[in-house]
This record gives sequence, C-alpha cells and structure tokens, in this order.
Amino acid sequence: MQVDIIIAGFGGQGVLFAGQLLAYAAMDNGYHVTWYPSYGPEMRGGTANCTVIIADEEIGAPVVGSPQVLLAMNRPSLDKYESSVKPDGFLIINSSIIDRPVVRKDVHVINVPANEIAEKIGDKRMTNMVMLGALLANLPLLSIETIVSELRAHLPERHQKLIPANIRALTEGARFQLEPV
Amino acid sequence: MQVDIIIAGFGGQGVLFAGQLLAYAAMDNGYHVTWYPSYGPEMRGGTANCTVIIADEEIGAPVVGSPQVLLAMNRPSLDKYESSVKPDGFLIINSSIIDRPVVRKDVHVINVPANEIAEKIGDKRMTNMVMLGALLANLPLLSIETIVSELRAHLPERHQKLIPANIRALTEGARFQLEPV
Amino acid sequence: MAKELLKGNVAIAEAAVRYGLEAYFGYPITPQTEMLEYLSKRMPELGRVFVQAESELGAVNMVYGAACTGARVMTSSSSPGISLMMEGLSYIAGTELPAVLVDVMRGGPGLGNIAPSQQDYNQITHGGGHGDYYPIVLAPASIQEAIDYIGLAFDLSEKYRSLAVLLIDGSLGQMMEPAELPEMQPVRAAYPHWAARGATGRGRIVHTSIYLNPIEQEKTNFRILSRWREVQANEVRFKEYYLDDAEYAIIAFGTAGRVALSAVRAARAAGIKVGLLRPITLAPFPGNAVRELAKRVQSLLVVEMNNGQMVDDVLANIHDQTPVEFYGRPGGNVPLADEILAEIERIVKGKLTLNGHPRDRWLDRMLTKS
Amino acid sequence: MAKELLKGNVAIAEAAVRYGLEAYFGYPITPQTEMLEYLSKRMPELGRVFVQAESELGAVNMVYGAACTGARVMTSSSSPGISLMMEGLSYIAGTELPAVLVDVMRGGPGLGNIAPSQQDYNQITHGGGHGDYYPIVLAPASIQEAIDYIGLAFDLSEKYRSLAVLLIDGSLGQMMEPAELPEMQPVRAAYPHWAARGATGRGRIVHTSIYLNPIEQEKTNFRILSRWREVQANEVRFKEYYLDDAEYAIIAFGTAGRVALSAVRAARAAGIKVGLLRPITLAPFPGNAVRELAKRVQSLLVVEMNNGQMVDDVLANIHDQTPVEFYGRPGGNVPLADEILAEIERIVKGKLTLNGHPRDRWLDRMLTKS
Amino acid sequence: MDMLGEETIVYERPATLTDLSSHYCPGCTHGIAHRLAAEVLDEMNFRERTIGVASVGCSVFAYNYFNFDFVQAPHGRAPAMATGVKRVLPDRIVFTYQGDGDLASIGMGEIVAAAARGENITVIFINNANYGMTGGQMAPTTLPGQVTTSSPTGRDIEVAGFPIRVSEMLSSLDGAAYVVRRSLHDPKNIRLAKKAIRAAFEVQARGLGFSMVELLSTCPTNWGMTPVDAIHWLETKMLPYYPVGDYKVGPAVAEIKI
Amino acid sequence: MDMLGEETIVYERPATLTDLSSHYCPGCTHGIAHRLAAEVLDEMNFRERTIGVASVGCSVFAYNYFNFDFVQAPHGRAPAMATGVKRVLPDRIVFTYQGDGDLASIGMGEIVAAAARGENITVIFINNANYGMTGGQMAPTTLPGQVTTSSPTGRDIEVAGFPIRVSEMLSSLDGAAYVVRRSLHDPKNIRLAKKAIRAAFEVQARGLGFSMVELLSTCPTNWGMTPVDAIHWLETKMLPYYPVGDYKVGPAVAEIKI
Amino acid sequence: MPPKGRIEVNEKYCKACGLCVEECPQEVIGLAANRINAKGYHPAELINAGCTGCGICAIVCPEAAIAVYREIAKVKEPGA
Amino acid sequence: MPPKGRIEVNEKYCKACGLCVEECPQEVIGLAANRINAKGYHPAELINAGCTGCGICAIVCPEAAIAVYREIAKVKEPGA
Ligand SMILES: Cc1ncc(C[n+]2csc(CCOP(=O)(O)OP(=O)(O)O)c2C)c(N)n1
Ligand SMILES: Cc1ncc(C[n+]2csc(CCOP(=O)(O)OP(=O)(O)O)c2C)c(N)n1
Ligand code: SF4
Ligand code: SF4
Ligand code: SF4
Ligand code: SF4
Ligand code: SF4
Ligand code: SF4
Ligand SMILES: [Mg+2]
Ligand SMILES: [Mg+2]
Repeated sequence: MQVDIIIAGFGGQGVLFAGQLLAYAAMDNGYHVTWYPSYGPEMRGGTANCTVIIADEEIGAPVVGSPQVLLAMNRPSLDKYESSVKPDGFLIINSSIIDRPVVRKDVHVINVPANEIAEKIGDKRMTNMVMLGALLANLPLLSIETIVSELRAHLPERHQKLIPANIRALTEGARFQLEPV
Repeated sequence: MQVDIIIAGFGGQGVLFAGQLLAYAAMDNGYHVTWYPSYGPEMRGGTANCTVIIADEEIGAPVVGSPQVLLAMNRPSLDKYESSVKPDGFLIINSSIIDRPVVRKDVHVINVPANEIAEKIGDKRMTNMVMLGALLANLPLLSIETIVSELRAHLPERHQKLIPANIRALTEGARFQLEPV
Repeated sequence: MAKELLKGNVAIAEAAVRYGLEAYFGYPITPQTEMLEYLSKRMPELGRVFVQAESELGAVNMVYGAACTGARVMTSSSSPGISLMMEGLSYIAGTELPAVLVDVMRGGPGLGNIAPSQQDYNQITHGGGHGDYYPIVLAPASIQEAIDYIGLAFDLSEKYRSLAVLLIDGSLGQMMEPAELPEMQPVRAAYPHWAARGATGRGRIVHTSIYLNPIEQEKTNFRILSRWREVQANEVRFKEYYLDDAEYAIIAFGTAGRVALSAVRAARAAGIKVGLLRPITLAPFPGNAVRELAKRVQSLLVVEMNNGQMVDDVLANIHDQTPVEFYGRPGGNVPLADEILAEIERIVKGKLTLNGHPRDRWLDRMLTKS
Repeated sequence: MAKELLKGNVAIAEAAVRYGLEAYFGYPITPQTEMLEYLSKRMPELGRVFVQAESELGAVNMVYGAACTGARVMTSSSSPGISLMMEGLSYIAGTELPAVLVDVMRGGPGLGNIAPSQQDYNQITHGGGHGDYYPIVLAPASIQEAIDYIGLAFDLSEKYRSLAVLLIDGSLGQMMEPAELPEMQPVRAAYPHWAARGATGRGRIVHTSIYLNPIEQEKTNFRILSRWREVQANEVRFKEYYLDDAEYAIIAFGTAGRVALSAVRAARAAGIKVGLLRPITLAPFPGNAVRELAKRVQSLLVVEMNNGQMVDDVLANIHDQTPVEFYGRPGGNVPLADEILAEIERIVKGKLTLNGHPRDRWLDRMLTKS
Repeated sequence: MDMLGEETIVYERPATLTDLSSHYCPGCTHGIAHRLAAEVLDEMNFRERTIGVASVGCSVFAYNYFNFDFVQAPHGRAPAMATGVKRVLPDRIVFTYQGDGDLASIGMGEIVAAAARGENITVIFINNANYGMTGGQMAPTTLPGQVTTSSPTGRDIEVAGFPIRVSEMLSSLDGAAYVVRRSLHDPKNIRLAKKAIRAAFEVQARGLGFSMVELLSTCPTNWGMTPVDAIHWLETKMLPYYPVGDYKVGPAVAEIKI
Repeated sequence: MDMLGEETIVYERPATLTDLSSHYCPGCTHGIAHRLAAEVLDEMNFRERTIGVASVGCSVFAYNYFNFDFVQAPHGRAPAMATGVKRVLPDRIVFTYQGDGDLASIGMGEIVAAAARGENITVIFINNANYGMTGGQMAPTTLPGQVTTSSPTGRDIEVAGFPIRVSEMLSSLDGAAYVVRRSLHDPKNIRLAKKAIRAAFEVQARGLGFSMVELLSTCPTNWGMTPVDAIHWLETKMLPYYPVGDYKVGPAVAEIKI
Repeated sequence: MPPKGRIEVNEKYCKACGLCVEECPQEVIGLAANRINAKGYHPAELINAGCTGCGICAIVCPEAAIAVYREIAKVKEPGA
Repeated sequence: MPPKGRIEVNEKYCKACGLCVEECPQEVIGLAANRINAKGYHPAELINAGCTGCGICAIVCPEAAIAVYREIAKVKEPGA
C-alpha cells in the first residue's frame, strides 16, 4: 500500500504544515512516511507545495509524478497538477478561490468552499484544516482524532488555544463527501 | 648526439647565466637545446643549478639523472652530483673553494682554480666564465667565439664593458686540459 | 530511542551533536542553511563552538584550525560554497587531518538553482582540490542513513586521518521522514597524540602541508595513498535490493537510488527481474561489487541526478561485455520512478550496444524527447 | 620568425599577447609568476589591460567580467591558486562564456612545493568546480607547443563558448628552449553578438548562470553537453612516436611525455619495439586512439607526475584485455628517462596481470623500493 | 478621481525599468533603490552605456528589472567582476548592486581591494542588517542583540562580534573617492539617497575613482514586521548605529554640483 | 676579547627560539619580529600554552623557529585558522604571523572578519611593502611609484590604486581592541615594537579581543638593497606613509601597564 | 489654494505594502478592500479627494507603481 | 667610567648583515674579513675594545645571534 498526496497552494496557506500533520499522524500510526517540500521556481511570494507519501513498506522516491490525491488550495495549483493525478484519484478543491471547474473526468472531485467555512468558523487560518478534513473523510487512512492529537503535540504553545477551532474546521471539512465521477 | 650538462653552485655564482650562454650558443649553432633551472628545496640563500641539454634531435627529458658533464662551482654541488656523472664523463671542479678531491675514478676531472683566476683578472664575477672556458675546451662542441658573440648579444647594455674581462676569463679557463683518469 | 519525524538538515545536525561534535563552522547557503541555523542554537546551549564564518573560505579554514587540535569538527555547505572550500580541503588532506564536510548538492554549474542534484559527484569523489588526495564519501539515501553515516563519517575520518564527506542532494536536506537519533554521546576526553593543543610538558607539534623537498612530498603522497588503500580494503559499503535473481540491475546512489527502488518495485510487480545496487561509499567506490554484478546480469542501468558522472566509475569497473545504459536528470530535477521504469522497460526490450558511451545515447534520447 | 630561446612562462605570455589577448588578470604564485610579471610590463605598453588582482578569487572573477564583454581574456595560476578559482570557473562555464586559464602545476596537495607536477589532472579535466561542465584542456610538452596551444586555446574557447585550460607543469614554465613566436596579430575589432558592451541601439544582454527553474537549468546542461560532444568529435589531438611497429606503448602527457620519449628512444636503441602516444587534448581525451592502440600492443605503460590520474581515463577506454601498468612520481618529482626505461624493460619481461589496479601494483613497488 | 484640467506629469515609472513585476516582498525597499538607480541613469541618459553587475542576495535578479546590459556575479565577487568589465570598457558606466552579506561578509576582500585600487566603478550597497535571500541569518551588519535565524537569542557581541560600519571603514582608503550612507525610510531621505546615487555616477563619469552609496534598507519579511513597522525599526534601531552622512568626499568630488 | 670579571647576561637568545638557523635573507627584519615574539612569550611564560599560526610568505616556515605548537595556514587564511584553534581552546594563546600580501591582499576578508568578530587572537603583521617570497611583486602596501617586479615602472596609482593602511582601516572596527603600528628600523623602535607585542598578548590573555601589531619591516633582497640601505629606505620612505602609532586602544586595554 | 493632483497606480506592480498610504500627507490613499490584482494583493488607490500631486507616494513606492499628475496652474492673466 | 661589556656572536646564526656593525654606538663590531661560517658568511665579531654591553647590537640582530654580557660594577666598599 502506498498513497501519494500533493498539497499545493500559495505560501502562507498552511500547505506545509497540513502536510506535516499528515506525516506525524502516519508515523504514529505505524506507517512509513515522507514529507517533501518544494517551493517552485519563484523565490518569494510564490507557490508552495509538499508531497506526503504514506506506505506500509520502505518508501522509494519521495517525489512523485502522479499522485493519487491532490489537495489544491488555489488555482495555479490546480492548473499545475490536475493532469498529473492518477486516474481514479482524488482532487480536493478549495472552491472558494478556484474559479474554474475541473476538466478531468476520470478522477474524483471534492469541492470544498474552504475559505468560506474557515471564515465562518472565525479564523481564516483554518482553511488548510478544512481541506485536510475533507481529505481524511475521503481517504480513510487516518482518523481526525489522530490529526487532533498531532495538533496537540506539535502546535506551538501559543497556538494551542486554537485547537477547538481546528477541530471544528476538520469536522466541517470532513462533511464533504465524495461526489461520484 | 646528446650532451647533458649540469652546472651547479651557490646562488649568485652566475650558474644560471652560464647555462643560458651555453644554450644560446647551442641554439645559434643549430642544435636542439634545453635549459632547465632548479633551486633546490631551500628557498633563499641556497644552491642553484641548471641542466643544459644539447642534442641534434628533438630533446625528450629536460632533466637528467646522469649528466655527461658536471660543472661544480662549490662543494655542496660536488657532494650532490659526483656520483651521478656518467662513467667517462667530465667533472669540472672549482678547486678554489672545493676543498676535497674527487672520489670517482671513472670520470675525467678538470680542476680549475676559478675564483683565483677571476680575482687575478680583477673581477670575482668572472668565476663562472673561467669554468665555462674549461668546459668548452674539454667538450669541443661550441667555440669560445660563439660564447663571446652570445655575450655581446645577451649581456645587458651596462655590462657590455665587461666583455674583454669575460673573454680573458673564458680563455684562461680554456687552458685547463683534460687530466686523464 | 523512538522514531521522530525529522527534517534531513536538522537530523544531521542533531546527530552530529550527539556523536560528539565539538565545533561547527559554516556559512548560510540553501538548501543546507537549516543545519547552520539549528546549530547556531544548539551548540551554544551545550557550551560547544558555533561560528558563522565570513564565507565558506573562512569556514573551511576554521575547520582546518580546529582539526589541528584534534577536535571533532565539521562544516556544511552546498555546491558553490563547496567549490570555495577546495583549497582548504586540499590543505586539510595534505596535512593528514580528520574533518567532516556535509555537502547538500544543488543544481549547477554556477549559481544554478536550489533544487536537489547530484552534479558534484566528480568534484567530491575525484578531487576538486589540487594534488593527489582521497576523501571518504558517504551517500545516504534516507534520513535514518544520514543520521547513521554522519557518525560513521566522524569515525572513519578519525581512523584514517582523512577528510570524510557526507554527500546528499537538496531533497534529503529538505524532506522529513521518521528516523531515530542516537543517544547523546559524551564529547571526547582524550585527544590523539598528534593534536596541537599547546606544548605543555612536551616538544612542539607542527601541522603543515608544505614539503619543499619533492622527495618528502612524495613520501607524504605515498603515505596518504597507502592509507587510502586501507580504506578501499576495509570500508566499501553498498546496499543490494532484489539482486538475487536479477537479470537487470540499476546502480544509483542517494535520492536517485531510492527513486530507483520505487521503479524496481514497479518493474517487479510487472514481472521484470530487476534489482538495485546502491553504493553507500561513493569513495571508495564498490567497484568489485559492480564488477561481479555486471557478470550476472544482462545489462546495467545507471541513474543519476546529473549528466552522468558515477557512470564513468561504473564503466571503469566493468571489464566484461555487459551493456551499460544511463539515465540522468541534471539541473535540479529529481527523476520520477515512472521515468526510470520506462528506462527499465527499454533495456528489457534489448538491442543494447557496447559501443559508444551511454551518456551519448542518453543525451540523444533526451534531446529528441524535448 | 626566427627561433628564440624562450622561458616557458614568458613565451606563453608573449604568445597570448600576439594572439590578441586584451586583458589579463592574475595573482603571483610560483612557478607561474613570470607570466604575471611579464604581462605587468607588456600589456600596459600596448595599452591593454593588466590588473594584479587581490587574489585568485579576484582574478577569476575579473576574467568572468571581462569575458562577458567578449574580450580575449586570460588568467594564470598554479595549483592552490587554481583551487580558489573553482567557483568562478563553474560560473564562467555555467554562463557559457569563453575564457582561457593557464595552470602551471606544482607539487601538492596543500601548500606542497613549487616543483613541477601533474597532480591536478583530475581537478582540471574532470571538473574541480561544482556542476556538470567540460573545460577543454590542452597539454603542451614543449615551449613551442605551449606557444601554439595558447593560441589554440583562445580559438577553441571562443568557438565553443567554453573554458579552455593550458595545463602544464612547473618545469615547462621554468625551462628555456628555442621556439618561434607567432606574428603579432591585431586585437579583434568585432565582438560576438552576445557580448555585453552597453545596450547602444539594441535591447539588453544579460549574462547569468542562475536558472531557478530546474527545467531551464537542465536545458542549459544539455546545451553545454551538446557543445562538448562537438568538441569531442572535432578537437581530439595527440601525437604518436614510434608506434607503427610498436609492441609496447607508453601513454604520457606534457613533461612526463617528453621524458618518456627519451626512454622510448633509449629502449629502441636497445632493440625494444616501444612507442609513445602523447595526448595533446587531455579533455577531450583521445580515448579512441588509446583503445585502438591497446588492441595493437602487448601492454601499455602510463607515466604521470602524480599518483595515477590519467591512468584511469586510459583504463576506462580499454575494453579489451591489454594489461596496463603505471609509473608515477608525485610530489614535485620529474621522473628520469632511466626510471621509465627500467619500467619498459620490466613490462617487456612480461608476467603482467589484468587483475587489480595498476596504481596498486605501482605503489607496492615504490614502497618496497624506498 | 476626476480627470484634471491641463496636467503635467510629476512622476512616472522610469523608462529604464523593465515592465516586469518585481519578485521582492511587499514593502521591501530594495525596490526603492532600484527605482532610484533607474531614475538617475535615465536623467543622465546613460542607459546605453551602462552595465550593471548583480550580486547574490535578494537582488540576484536585479538584471530582470533594468533595461540595459547586466551580468551576475558569484556571491561577494561583484566588485571583481565589475573591475573586469570596466577595465575592458573604461568609457562605460559600471555599477554593482550588493547586499550586506554579499559585500561585507563573503565579499569583503573584493570591495576593499576595489576601493583601494580606486576602481572607477559605482557600488550601490543595500544594508538591511541580515541575509534576506537565505531566510534572515545574521549578517556582519546585524545589530547587537538583533534576533536572526542564526543568532536565535540575539547577536551576542561576545561570540559573534560587532557589526561592521562599512562606509566608515572604506572611507579610510585613499582610493575611495566618494563614500556615503543614506537611508530609504522616508521621502526626505529617499531624495537624499537619489542625490547621492547621482553624485556617485557623476564621480564615475568623470573618472574620479571608486564611489559607493550605502543605503539602509528594510527586510520586512525576515525582520518579521509589516512594511510600515520595518520602516520604523530602520529609523529607530538602524539609523543610530549607522548614521547617514558623507564619509568620504574626495576634493575633486566636492566640486560636483547636483 | 678578554673575559670580564664577574658578569651579568644583558642579552641572550630567547629560549623559545629553536636552534635552527633561519632561512631569511641576511638583514631581513622578519628575524627581529620573530625574536621579539619569542622574547615576549618567554617573559610571559606562555610557551606551553601558545599555538602559532604561520601564513604563506617568507615566514611560511616560522614554525621551524619557535619551540611551541604551530600550524600553517593557506595564503591569507591564518585569521580563520586561528579562529578555529582559539574557539576550541579558548585558554590558549593563539597568534598569527602574516605578511602584507597575505593579510592585506588575499586575506583581507579574513582579517576584517576576525577583527570585527573581536576574535581573541593576536596578529603580528609584517609590512614590507612587497611580496617577498614570490620575488618582490607589488603588494597592497607597495608605495606609490615603488618599482616591483609586477609594477616595473613604479606603482601607478591611476592603474594599481593606492596603498592600504591596514592599521588605520582596522581601527574603525568595534571588535578591534588593540591595533598599533611599530617599526623595526632602529633600536628605539624595536624596543617599542616589543612593548606593543607584549601589550597585544596581554590583551589576549585578558580576553579583551582582537589585537594586532603591524611592523614595518625590510626586504633587502627584493628591494635590491644592502640591509643597512634597506633600513634607511624604510625610515625615509615607508615611515612617512605608514606612521607608527596607536590606532586603536580600547578602554580596557588602556589600563594595561607594560 | 493647494495644487490639484492625481495618481495612477499600476496595479500590475502594486503589492499593497501600504507605504504610500502611510506617507501620503493628504491621507488620500488606501488599499482597495474588495479588489485583488493578479498576484493576490489589494492594490493602492486614491480614496479621497485632496491629492496635491506632491509625488511623495511615488517616492516611497518600492514597486514604481505610481504615476503622479498635477494640474497646471492657470497662468494669471496680465493685469489681473 | 662606562661599564665594561662583551658580546658573543654565535657564528652558526650570523649572516653578516652588518646591522650590528652599523648600530653599535661604540663602533666596536666588524665582520671577520678572513673567516667564513658554514653558510659562507663572514661573521660579526668584536674588533675593538670599548664594548659597554649596552645590548644594542643584540636588539637589532635579526638572527638572535648575539649574546651580550656586562661586568658587574664592583660594589663600592662601605666608607669608600
Ligand atoms: C558561495 C555562496 N555562498 C552562499 C550562498 C548563499 N547565499 C545566497 S544569498 C546570501 C545572502 C545574501 O544576503 P545579502 O547579501 O545581505 O542580500 P539580501 O538578500 O539581504 O539583500 C547567501 C549567503 C551562495 N549563493 N554562494
Ligand atoms: C592561494 C595562493 N596564492 C598565491 C600563493 C603564492 N604566494 C606565496 S607567498 C606570496 C606572497 C607573500 O607575500 P607577503 O605576504 O607580503 O609575505 P612576505 O614574503 O613579504 O613576508 C604569494 C603570493 C600561494 N602560495 N597560494
Ligand atoms: S527577504 Fe527581505 S530583502 Fe529579500 S525581498 Fe524580502 S523583504 Fe526584501
Ligand atoms: S625575500 Fe625579503 S622578506 Fe623574504 S626573507 Fe628575503 S629579505 Fe626577508
Ligand atoms: S501625490 Fe501626494 S497627495 Fe497625492 S496621493 Fe501621492 S502622496 Fe498623496
Ligand atoms: S507603495 Fe506602491 S506597492 Fe506599496 S501599496 Fe503603494 S502603490 Fe502599492
Ligand atoms: S653591546 Fe653595545 S657596545 Fe657592545 S658591541 Fe653591542 S652594541 Fe656595541
Ligand atoms: S646583526 Fe646579527 S646577523 Fe647581522 S651581522 Fe650582526 S650578528 Fe650577524
Ligand atoms: Mg542583506
Ligand atoms: Mg610582504
């Protein structure tokens, strides 16, 4: 078993941290895991993405050409990676700011108005957690509880008070069910 | 035909220049020639020597292990090179300051009190020319006249006035005949 | 100790600390800067030496000085910075001192980019500095290996009074992976007999690399080479995957090696009997293992993140008639497992040649592709 | 022009001037300093550029700047100084600019000594700087060749927008020999289209080696490698001596090559059918010629003034079963013709092996000797 | 806004800047320095005879923004590279654009040598008290106590030493004709900075020797501040340590009227 | 000479000098500098805790003459190497011995950085206005008009720039605790030089930071003069350009009484 | 009466750093709250009347994003 | 009366640079005309009486070749 996930968005959208949470959770659940960041050719104010691979045997390549899962936080990420997702893979879309439909017909698309939900929760920074919730719901590998305990373990002291909001974001996100292709 | 000559002495004894004169003369007489300086492992105030190779075909190695001719201007040079001279080779010795006899029995030794002769001529700097004269007399490859014309060509302007003294030194040196082994 | 999720650069730094690193000197450069940043905090905490040098020239010469005292000392940098260290590395080698260098390679030549590459294989393994010298070069392919081999680098470096280099590409420096750090080990208490630490109660000790007399220099060259032969005899390391029944084999190190492993698994799933030999020591190169392997398989595929550098060491060790093919991605590109799988499929199809250089055939293929 | 008795360093400098050198930047280091000293007088006389740089780092980067303007430009140094240039050379290569470097090698590693050596063969030919790049390396063996090849270096460098290195050992720099200088040629009047000389009446020209996007960097790597293949196809040069009927052959370059020639002559005089192949271009290496030669002779002897570096390129090109032996003198020692003759006699006696590395057998012999 | 009647252009983007949007972080005053250089070169009508030398730092891509010939130097070596260009083309205007890590740390040897040689080039030196590009490490110019990613508990002068005041130091060299420090933190100082850049290029055009304008500049990203707060930090923390002023104005230079 | 009656030793070769005859040219004042360092270290009883750092120049073999631990640095990098030694062994006395080519040309980056860091080392800096070891090329310290093998018509300041006054320059750095220039041309100045060397080591022993003693020194061989003429040239030509004096004496240093 | 001016912000360049907002002596610049440019920034714009065309915003703009215009004062008729 | 002194030149080190000769205030040092040391130099030596043991020669000697001795002035007997 090996699942390759790419999480991509603007710098500042919490892309790298969302990936790390997945990686911590995978590790603590006994999986092999790699987390690999990449910043794109732009240096500043550009896009950021990370590749998380979760497997039950030693992981070879930490980078992948065709992920099973793409978590697209913004439009450039969708443009860049849409075509690479494996057939039958998952495309989790931040529909709040991605203003075009997915073209691929052979993948599962989950549209999540993540910004709006986060704003509703009252904290724009929760967008990544909403998306992560959607991912977990559709890829039943790791539970939301695991992620929450990783949050407790790895959120810096001063952010611990945000955990309830995080939980809400994850839960709200998890309500987005797979739409059949 | 190839003749390998090592000229060795203290820095300042005119060792390198004597070698260059030989090299110029050889070139102008249509020979192949190489002149190769070496300063020994001491950096300052040490010994200096050069290897001059004169040949009638393209010269390979510019350094030699066993020269046919050694022109030893001082004792360390004799100590260093005596054993390397080819059997039947020539050992031209500055007997003014070399205070030991040659040990080798299979080489031709020419003892030249070069310092004294030079001082008699009135210019200590002529020591190298005396030695060179002795070399030319015993190795009839290049004439004294050739050397003199090289002196005219290559002595810096301000030293041209020393040419008569140089000629005397060369001539005096040339009087030292081969002593049979 | 339990596994932690660790970033490569930080893992190496903390592992070095636990293996008794006494002094670190470095200069920022992506993608290794986290090592310097981490140690800027960690070393002073422990009362150990951290200096951000004025440049890589400064750093390598601070390492040189500290190495003279017998201390466990290290620096790290990335490609352009490593080039600046060449003079200093040659001096350290010529003075027969142990010292450890971590090179997190990026795309080049020149300023290039900050993406992962293996373009400095030749520079590091075949002497980018002047004079004959022989660094020990270790190439981990995971963060656990990076942790383990930084310790090994110290040990080998000190055992053979030699430079040891941990050579990784930017992706290993940047990625996170679960790994176990060693227990904290105490800093050494006793120093080697040659350590210059002040001539208390003894004659002086001098460390220099100058031997004006060529015969003395030659003796030194022979001494260094003799030590190197011991290293070659004792310290060759590599890992084998699926080679027992392999009809084809890949040779690749570091990240290229682990990507190749994915491709090998995919090929095996498709019924292709392919295996992988992953050199751990790039120097000494596992030449015998490669030679023996070449005798057993139908063809070899060398994969690197460069224009083909290690492939020459592979070729040099194959005196028989096994065809060798090459696949490389220079410039900061990490090959995908699929690309390597396609190469495996290609070599399985056969029609390989022994003529010409695999690099030439590869470049032709790449140029027609693009 | 008539032959003159010329010192190597001076001959190269004056030849460079006559071949249209527009700017020289250098830093003193024995045994190449006469080049700098000579040009400090000569260049200003002609109204051309001479700068004594603050260091070799300064020098190579001044060269880099001047090369951007399309000028014929050069620097020279010796081993430790060359190591300091590695970053700059990699940048020049990455920017695809022509520039010429003269390296007058001395004994190493480290400070070593000022005696002649060939210990930087790998550093120069196999990329001492980071990243994939390919300098053209020319190895003259006489002062006449040094004169001729400095001109060739400029031409090739400009033709292929590549670094070109004139690689000699200290003895060629220091010795005198009759040679003929070229006629004075005019400095160029027209500059290449890529020359950055001020954007008068045109858009800007930028010279950089940074390609943040790995795909762009890879394209650059491919472009550089493609040019290199042209060089390999067109510019291999070597000289052959007594090879027509040879049963044994020596391969040696530069001063080692000319010493070997003496040994070959002595061996021929003793009836041994031995010849010499002397590479002129060390890069591109005359691999095909070596391969063909190996097929014709009973054994090969490689002679170098180092611990055995080119020997690996020889071995890499021999896919058949010809035994190769090595003889080297590192550390600033010039082998004597007699030593090489003794080696010839040894290989004629036979009992050579194909197993193991010639370097190992050589070191064993050297260590038992001393 | 409504259109005005007959109007005059008070300020326009300088022609010499390309139309590329910059890669600098919002509010980073690197951009102001670029703009000033472009304005001056436009005013002096020097575009066609200028060759810029970019260094390694956030301004590595400076060449993207100026519409004249540009070359890009290894980290710290811009003055050497500029020397190579200028010596071959003495009638061109050659300038380097360097950060404080580049110029005052790895490149100290080159800048001192160029200044001592009286190299007839202009240096625009951006002092932002840290290494911007690599993520905010300590630079030679980092203030005592300043927290950076490689001085996590604040620059400890006992261990990491003291900041270098580059203008003061270089002004001791006879070869330096014009060495001044300016700041980019408010309109008045920006105007003075522009005048200084103009003077520096004038010095070069007249062949008077080495000229350098040090510019105090912000790095909001790595300082961890908003652009406006960064301006304030520059003014209150950096300015006292790095006073603006004319550190060297050679006699022939003093006659230049801008 | 006749033996005296009961006598006292006025001067003896310092114990810390080895009994090797030096490789320096006759009359070269490198030898005086060596002797002074040895005398001072003997007087301070520091032999067993001193580690010297030789540079590349005529003094490359300095390690042969001192009977304590010594290491030898690449050209110009002695301050960095000394930093490595000193940081690991902070209670040892570490000094570099560097020529002007080494320190002020190729090694400028390292000396400025060490001084700025306030590195607690001592630098003995031999200014002999040329590169001695390589045969007398122009150094950064070569005087205007001075003929050397690489300024054959005399140093032309238009092309080769101006000499660097290193002590003056380094004294602008806050990390420098003690920076002085002395000369080795006569007994009085030699005595003052010795005092300065003593003070510099004292500064280090007290942990006060970077100390440097620049010593004007002769190079009879490459200047093409007798030793006595060289002394005269130093006094008449070099001294006016390089005035002896205390360029930086930090407040804590001023309290040291020698 | 102060001169009348206006600015044009080239939104392609603006990064919403706010320096012009901060420095405008007339306090007539703001960041467009409801509009973002291609890079995702809320560009600066004139939010009030009163611009004098003093040029200060342009002087402090790191992106050279602002062009400034000023009305030419009517030349007083002779005799007026 | 000036103090009485003497010097010993360790000829192994002396390179006949003449600095001691030049600087000796009593002008009592010369280079041995007829003698050379192992390195070929005519070593310095006292050539006249009058050395005061001032030590100046040792201070200027680059080779640390000179040792200087001075007679201990007879302590005046009490009452003298
Ligand atoms: C030889 C070398 N060492 C290190 C680096 C990494 N590096 C790139 S930019 C930089 C620092 C730039 O800081 P500064 O010069 O202050 O410019 P800023 O980004 O602050 O404007 C460093 C260390 C490099 N590219 N090359
Ligand atoms: C990297 C490098 N460049 C150049 C040299 C050659 N070199 C040796 S000594 C020297 C100059 C020494 O001059 P200085 O430092 O003034 O010392 P001095 O001999 O005058 O005492 C040079 C350039 C070298 N050894 N290494
Ligand atoms: S990192 Fe700092 S210096 Fe670099 S662009 Fe951003 S704000 Fe400017
Ligand atoms: S060359 Fe000059 S500095 Fe060197 S030892 Fe001789 S006199 Fe002294
Ligand atoms: S021109 Fe002056 S008044 Fe108008 S917006 Fe700009 S700063 Fe404000
Ligand atoms: S100063 Fe420039 S970049 Fe900043 S908000 Fe104003 S217009 Fe935009
Ligand atoms: S001690 Fe004084 S008087 Fe005696 S020889 Fe020396 S300098 Fe002359
Ligand atoms: S000063 Fe010293 S070396 Fe010179 S002559 Fe006198 S004793 Fe000899
Ligand atoms: Mg900066
Ligand atoms: Mg000097």
